[in-house]
Amino acid sequence: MDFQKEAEKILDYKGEHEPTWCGGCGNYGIWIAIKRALSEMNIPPEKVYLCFDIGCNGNMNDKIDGYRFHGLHGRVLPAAVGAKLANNDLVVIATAGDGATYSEGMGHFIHTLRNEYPITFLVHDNQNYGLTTGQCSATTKQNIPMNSSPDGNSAKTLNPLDLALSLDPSFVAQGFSGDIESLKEIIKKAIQHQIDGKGLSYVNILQSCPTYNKATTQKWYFEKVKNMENLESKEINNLSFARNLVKDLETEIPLGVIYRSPSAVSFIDHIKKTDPITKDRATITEELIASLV
Amino acid sequence: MDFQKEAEKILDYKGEHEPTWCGGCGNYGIWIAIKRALSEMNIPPEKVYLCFDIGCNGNMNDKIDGYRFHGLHGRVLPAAVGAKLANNDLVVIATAGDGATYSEGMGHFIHTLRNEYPITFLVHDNQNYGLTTGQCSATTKQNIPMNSSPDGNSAKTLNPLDLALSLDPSFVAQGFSGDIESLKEIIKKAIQHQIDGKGLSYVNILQSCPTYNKATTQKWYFEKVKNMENLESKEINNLSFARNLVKDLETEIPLGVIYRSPSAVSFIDHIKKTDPITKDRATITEELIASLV
Amino acid sequence: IVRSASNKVDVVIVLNQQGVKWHLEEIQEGGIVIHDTKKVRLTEKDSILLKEKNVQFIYIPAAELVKENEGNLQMANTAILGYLWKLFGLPINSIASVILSNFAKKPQIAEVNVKILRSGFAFEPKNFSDYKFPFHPLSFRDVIFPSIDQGKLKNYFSSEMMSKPNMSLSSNVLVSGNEAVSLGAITAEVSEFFGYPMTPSSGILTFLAEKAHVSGMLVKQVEDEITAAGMVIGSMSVGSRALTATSGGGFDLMTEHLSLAGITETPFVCVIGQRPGPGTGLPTWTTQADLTLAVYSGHGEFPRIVIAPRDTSEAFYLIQEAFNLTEKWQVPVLFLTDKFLAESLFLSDKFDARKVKIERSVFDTSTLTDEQKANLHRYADTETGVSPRWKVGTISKTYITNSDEHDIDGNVIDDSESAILMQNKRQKKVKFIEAELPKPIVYRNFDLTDENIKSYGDICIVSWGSTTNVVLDAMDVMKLENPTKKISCIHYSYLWPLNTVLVNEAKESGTKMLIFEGNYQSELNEMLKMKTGKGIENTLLKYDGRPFFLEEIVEKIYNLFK
Amino acid sequence: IVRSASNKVDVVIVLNQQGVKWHLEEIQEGGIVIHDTKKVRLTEKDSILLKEKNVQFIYIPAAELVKENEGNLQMANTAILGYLWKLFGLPINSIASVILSNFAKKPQIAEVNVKILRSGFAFEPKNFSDYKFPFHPLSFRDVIFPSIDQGKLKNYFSSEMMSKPNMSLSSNVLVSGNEAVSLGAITAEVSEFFGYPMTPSSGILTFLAEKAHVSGMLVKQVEDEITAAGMVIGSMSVGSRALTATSGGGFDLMTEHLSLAGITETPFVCVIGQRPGPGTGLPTWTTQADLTLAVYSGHGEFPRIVIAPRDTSEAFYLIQEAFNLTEKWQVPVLFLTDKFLAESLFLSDKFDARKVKIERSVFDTSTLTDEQKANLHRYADTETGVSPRWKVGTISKTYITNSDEHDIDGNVIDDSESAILMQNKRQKKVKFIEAELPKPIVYRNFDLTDENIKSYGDICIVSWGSTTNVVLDAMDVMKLENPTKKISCIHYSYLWPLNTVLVNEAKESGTKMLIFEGNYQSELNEMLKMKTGKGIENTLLKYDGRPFFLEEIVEKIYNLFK
Ligand SMILES: Cc1ncc(C[n+]2csc(CCOP(=O)(O)OP(=O)(O)O)c2C)c(N)n1
Ligand SMILES: Cc1ncc(C[n+]2csc(CCOP(=O)(O)OP(=O)(O)O)c2C)c(N)n1
Ligand code: SF4
Ligand code: SF4
Ligand SMILES: [Mg+2]
Ligand SMILES: [Mg+2]
Repeated sequence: MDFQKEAEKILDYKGEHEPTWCGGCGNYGIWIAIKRALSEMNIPPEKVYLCFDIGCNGNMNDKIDGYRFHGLHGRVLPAAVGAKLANNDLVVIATAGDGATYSEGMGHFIHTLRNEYPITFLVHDNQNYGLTTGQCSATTKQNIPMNSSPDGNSAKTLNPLDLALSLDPSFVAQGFSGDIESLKEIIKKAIQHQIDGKGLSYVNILQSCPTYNKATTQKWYFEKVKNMENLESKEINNLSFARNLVKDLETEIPLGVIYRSPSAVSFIDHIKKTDPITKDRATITEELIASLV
Repeated sequence: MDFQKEAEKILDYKGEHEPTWCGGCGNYGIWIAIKRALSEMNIPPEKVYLCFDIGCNGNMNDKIDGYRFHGLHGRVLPAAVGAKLANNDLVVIATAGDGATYSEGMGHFIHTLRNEYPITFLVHDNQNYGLTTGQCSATTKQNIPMNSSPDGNSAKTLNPLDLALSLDPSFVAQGFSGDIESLKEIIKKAIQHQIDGKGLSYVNILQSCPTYNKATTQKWYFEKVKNMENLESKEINNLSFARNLVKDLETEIPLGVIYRSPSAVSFIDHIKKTDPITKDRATITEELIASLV
Repeated sequence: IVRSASNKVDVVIVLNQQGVKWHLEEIQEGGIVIHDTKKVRLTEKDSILLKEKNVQFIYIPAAELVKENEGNLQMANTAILGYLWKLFGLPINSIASVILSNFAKKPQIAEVNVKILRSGFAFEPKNFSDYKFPFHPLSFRDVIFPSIDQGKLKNYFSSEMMSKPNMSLSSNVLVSGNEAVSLGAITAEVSEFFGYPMTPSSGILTFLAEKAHVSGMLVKQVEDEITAAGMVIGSMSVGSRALTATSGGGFDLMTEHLSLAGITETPFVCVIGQRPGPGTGLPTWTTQADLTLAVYSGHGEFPRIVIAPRDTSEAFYLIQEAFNLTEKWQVPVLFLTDKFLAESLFLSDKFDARKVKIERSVFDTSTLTDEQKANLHRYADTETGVSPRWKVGTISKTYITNSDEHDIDGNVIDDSESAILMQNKRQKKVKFIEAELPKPIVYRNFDLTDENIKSYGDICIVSWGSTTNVVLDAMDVMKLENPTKKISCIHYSYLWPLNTVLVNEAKESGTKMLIFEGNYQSELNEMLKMKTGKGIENTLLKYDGRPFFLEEIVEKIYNLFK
Repeated sequence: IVRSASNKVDVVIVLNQQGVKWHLEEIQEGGIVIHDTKKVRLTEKDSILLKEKNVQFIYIPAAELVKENEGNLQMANTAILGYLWKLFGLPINSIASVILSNFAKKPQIAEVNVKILRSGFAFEPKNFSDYKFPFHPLSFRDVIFPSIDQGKLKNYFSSEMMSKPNMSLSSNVLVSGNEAVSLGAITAEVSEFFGYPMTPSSGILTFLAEKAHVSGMLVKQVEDEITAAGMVIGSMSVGSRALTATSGGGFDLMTEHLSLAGITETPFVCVIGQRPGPGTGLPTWTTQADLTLAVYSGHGEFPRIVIAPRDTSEAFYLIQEAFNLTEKWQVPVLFLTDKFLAESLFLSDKFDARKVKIERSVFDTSTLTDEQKANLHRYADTETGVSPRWKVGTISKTYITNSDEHDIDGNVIDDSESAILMQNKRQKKVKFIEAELPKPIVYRNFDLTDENIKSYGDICIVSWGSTTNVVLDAMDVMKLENPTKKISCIHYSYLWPLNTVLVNEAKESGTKMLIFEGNYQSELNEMLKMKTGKGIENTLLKYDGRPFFLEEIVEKIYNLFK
């Protein structure tokens, strides 16, 4: 690798501001991995649409280059999908926190998966609401005391990958903020899936939050994660295999591309009209009016 | 069975109005099954809180007795849960359409399952938006043309039971509007689960809609459904078994109680305080103020 | 052109026994009951009532007429329709063409139906004393007329049957408000429509979806209203034209996104089809009770434009203007229809698809030097507050569409100076928009003399949205009945920012003023009070879900002349 | 009591190098810079500036003082704090008790800290010309004083150190607005709190959750704001008292439920902590820009009450009134705080937890006969529009809480007559609520002579919410500086329905009127225009996210006297 060249490339993605995350925050790793992935794939900043949610994760919005969108808490998916459907040439990457994705925005998450909108979705899963000072999220371990649930989070811990796999998705992966290199590779594959027009690529990124998440720390993850980079394609294409793989949230947590549907069709291909429309709209309206009762 | 007595009991649940559903609508069957279940369980109308969503299903609201709530499209679960948490003595039954549950209200569905709020939830799954004249819902079969998707619904068909099972739920069942007797039994078990304080009981009810749903008709269901009434408890308690069972949406569609968690704890038990509070609130406030900096 | 609904019934058709019961009181003196069962059962009290009203009963053996033509029983209605048409004194070709075009894909069914229609038209009932249909002065000035080859009709009908006063409607269009909005959206080159079904706006989603093959528009029913709003903003944020439509309850859910459009200055258009709330309310009825909602919803403060078309014609043209305005000023535009306008068919002058010029107002960067490009700022402060908005993905100078308060490139800020600058920049658009928006339209049922060019007559009515249709009909009626009484109407289709010039002018002219609104809280009048210091003294409010009826409006005006 | 923020800085403590840079311009003439590094590096320009302002530098060897007492370096702040306290001329026991109660569970750390505090208090800096701390006339009238056994303090401090003017605060309470609302909610016997974190209201959720064991309240963080609102309505619909809290963006999402509460006449209370929008805006700053949102949000038309507390005391009492009102009138109550009030600590007279009587207004069915029960109707029309609301599950006569328009038992209707009846029934409550709600409060910085009992002085200020605090401070300042100028303030905490009697009275009295609002669109003033025909001529609006500063208000008043 030509490091000099790589460094320059990443510089392309330099934002106007320096990050403000806490020391040791996993967002740094994700930030670097995204920049590297885009650079290595030679996608220039002006061809990418980076869509951010609200949260510590979304604070990346002005620390990276590219056309960017920074919208409402829990709502990054509709905006990103709307953008992609309006301009299929853009590489659209939506990022959001676990709070945004699995609570406020749960409906969007499920229906974006079902519809195979061809964007890339990266979830910064730090298992809490970082920005609002450490409340539990759906992925917070059950019974862990958090801000606003001092007796321990009472709801069952969500397994987001298992949930996603119940929807027959086209691309499911898991990364870890502590392993930037492998995360970068996963992100590249996810973006490639989009570029290939194959549907939604979803990556859950396990992210440390040293300030509020004392349950699943960087160290905790390092002991548990297991890289699955070397899955065979017949395994990656096997839904049951994948569902089995992701069950474990405690001892051997899989990292890598976990499932790729062999048959997925992107939304855009699904609705593609046979004949491109050549008439101008005024003419179309005139003809429509003429044909109406 | 003393039919005379039973008829009188169902009469208890007679509403002020006659139903207005289309001829042959599956809502009639569900309506009868609910009334019978409540009667047979000797639950008087004043002890039940029937919470309705908006839709053809929700039009039941003034065709049955009981204290009732008829709120907003997709939002029946929060209201029903709020009611139950305020008064645990009520038997709270929430009903909603597939449109309400699996689209507008998807977030509530998932989080109500995760939290094991101890209510009973019956979904009238007629695989379309009946009230708004036949648009596709999440459970509409893919590629079927519907109002507003004349080229065929482009999204993948949702398998709601599979989705629910990915959340480690406490009670999952499936009924069919065409088999009132078995549906009634399922509803009774679901209500019993609530009364026993075991958490959420969720029943997906396959419902015919002769007016708009031409894909999965009453007849179609009769050919495919398979009664699973006789599952052994070790099967009912087995999550993998259940997940396997519900996979099939086309040939052998299971009816009955499909999964019961052996270990579920209801939200109310989970948060129960050890000591009941005996002081009056003004005193508590005074003490709190005294203890504050 | 008939624009209003009336609460008097001339003809009742009884297809089941209850029909007569339901409408007993509304049947006009001298009205008609048509029935297809041999005998109509009536209570004694009811028979007396009907006799007193001189109501006639006409029995049409619809089942027989159907049989004659080898149709099936569902076609009985067609026979009755045929007879009705004769009763109305209308030419049979108009209604026949409707049938032909409805069954265009099933020519055999079409033929049977047309034959049955003819039998009905030809039918002569017994015991029927001659009946002069009590034409309302405005009724049936124009009639439905689809573009079916008239030659074809000659196969079925005598020239006599077709020889009624000239009804050529080739210069007219009969569509619902929803269809008019949809046609306007197609014309405006909207490229994405994201919707979620909700009465009374679902028709837009249905119509656009059905025409997607022809228009090329991407039409998608999404999982909820929040998604629809978010997707519209996403599409608009990269430089596209997107639309959504809902009703008040669904719009509530969109208001957080409305506010997002406000701070990011992203164009946004949403159709709000009004139906009576609160809550689910009367979901299949009409209202004008979401005006203040449109004006004040969404947290925080930001400029917006609110438009409410009066009829299908305004719906068609103004939705196009809405897109020009939202892109020019980079403020959200809310487009208020109502159930009455949205779902009823109205006849209107044919729409001109080339009348409203498309003005994208997307900043053209193609002629800029690299340096000029680098100096572009998406949120640069300008005289009008409008900054350059160029399409995402086009040049290497990027920006952030940022929900956080931001600097000229969209980077997050929170210092006092920048915050003030940005709020001022956004808000200063208001006075320019105010100056640019078309004034309310003044209608008069009298000629303006040169000397008195601003005269508002004896009475000046203020109204908005589809209520104005009924007002205009009432003004026509008054003119026929009382040609010396002069009435004007100030019609608002552009409601916000609120133009008060004409209302003030009218007030100063000394005319008696009167406002009609389909709501309880007198929403427009309250806003007029806020902006002019004084409301309009005479008010008629209606909030039972029904549109205004012609008779109510006429009566109210009469009372004011007393 | 100090209620306002100021933009002038008297003392700057430098713990890092940048401190001085950031506040250079704000340091007062004759101010002080305290530093714990031996030398402060300054640019030449800066040193000149500071010299011109006669700013003194004090070096405190905090690290040494810590070492002396065997503390660790993080405790350096405590040493500085101790010195500061002496500088302010305050008794050491007040601050010491704060430390003791903060570290109540760690007595050893507490002891070390108190010792360090003492060293700081005792420290005498070199080269320090005597300094008279420029007390603002209103500063430190009262001071923090937790309930620590004062005897304990004698172990550490000389009686001299503790012998300053009487500062007994046992009759005071120092809490944030959020804590005050929470304490009020506990007192009001709220039994469920459903929340979702959002600045600046998250503190309510946190506080109530932490105290749940003590209060017995069920406190649950749910999946989103829509859920929170829905659960509150569900709880309230069976006869409970439930609460939620959010900010403008989250409230947007609740507005469909607000409308549901409107049509079903279900009690509903939501705290809206205002922060500057639109969109995410300035999420950690303050504003008063969600008043019209509170008044007009939610589709359709229905009565509601809007309350905005001025300070922690009003927050505590008025949230209790909010619950009495929502249950009495069966209309939603929106409770507007703002970031400044919600998250800052204010000192206030001790709250009286028994002052506001709980009025449940739940209909008591226990004494009814069976026949009377059968004749109960949940939505019966009454003189005031308020119908009996009895708890779900209590008697065999049932009802439907129905979002569809309904009859007196809640069954769906859609005929005109019933629709009008129900809307009238709901809306007629407004005039009764108007009559019952407390009037705005009038504050005067002058004595009322008997003859002139309604006098509003030379200037009458209108303000609402936490802005009034600064106005009151300004009035005190003016009184000291200009005792002949009379100023009054009409403070609105009950904002809707809008009471206009006092404002009209003030206008008629001929006083000069002035309004302060923390927003751009002058929201209260616009509503006053709407309801009184005329707004208030002099306005100061602030919309940079900062609360009003005392100096700004004083200056604006001075200018008006010119
Ligand atoms: C509608 C709305 N509700 C609540 C908030 C407050 N809020 C901001 S970020 C956030 C959640 C943060 O959690 P997550 O999405 O996991 O992001 P993280 O900070 O952990 O990266 C919340 C609740 C908001 N901005 N908007
Ligand atoms: C916020 C909102 N959006 C949309 C609607 C319109 N609407 C009423 S019922 C319904 C869906 C009906 O489908 P489903 O829930 O499956 O019930 P069904 O009629 O099939 O029983 C919709 C979209 C509404 N009432 N409120
Ligand atoms: S709070 Fe957690 S997620 Fe947020 S910046 Fe700090 S460490 Fe990172
Ligand atoms: S539309 Fe379908 S669900 Fe609705 S009443 Fe008719 S048959 Fe039943
Ligand atoms: Mg998070
Ligand atoms: Mg359905």
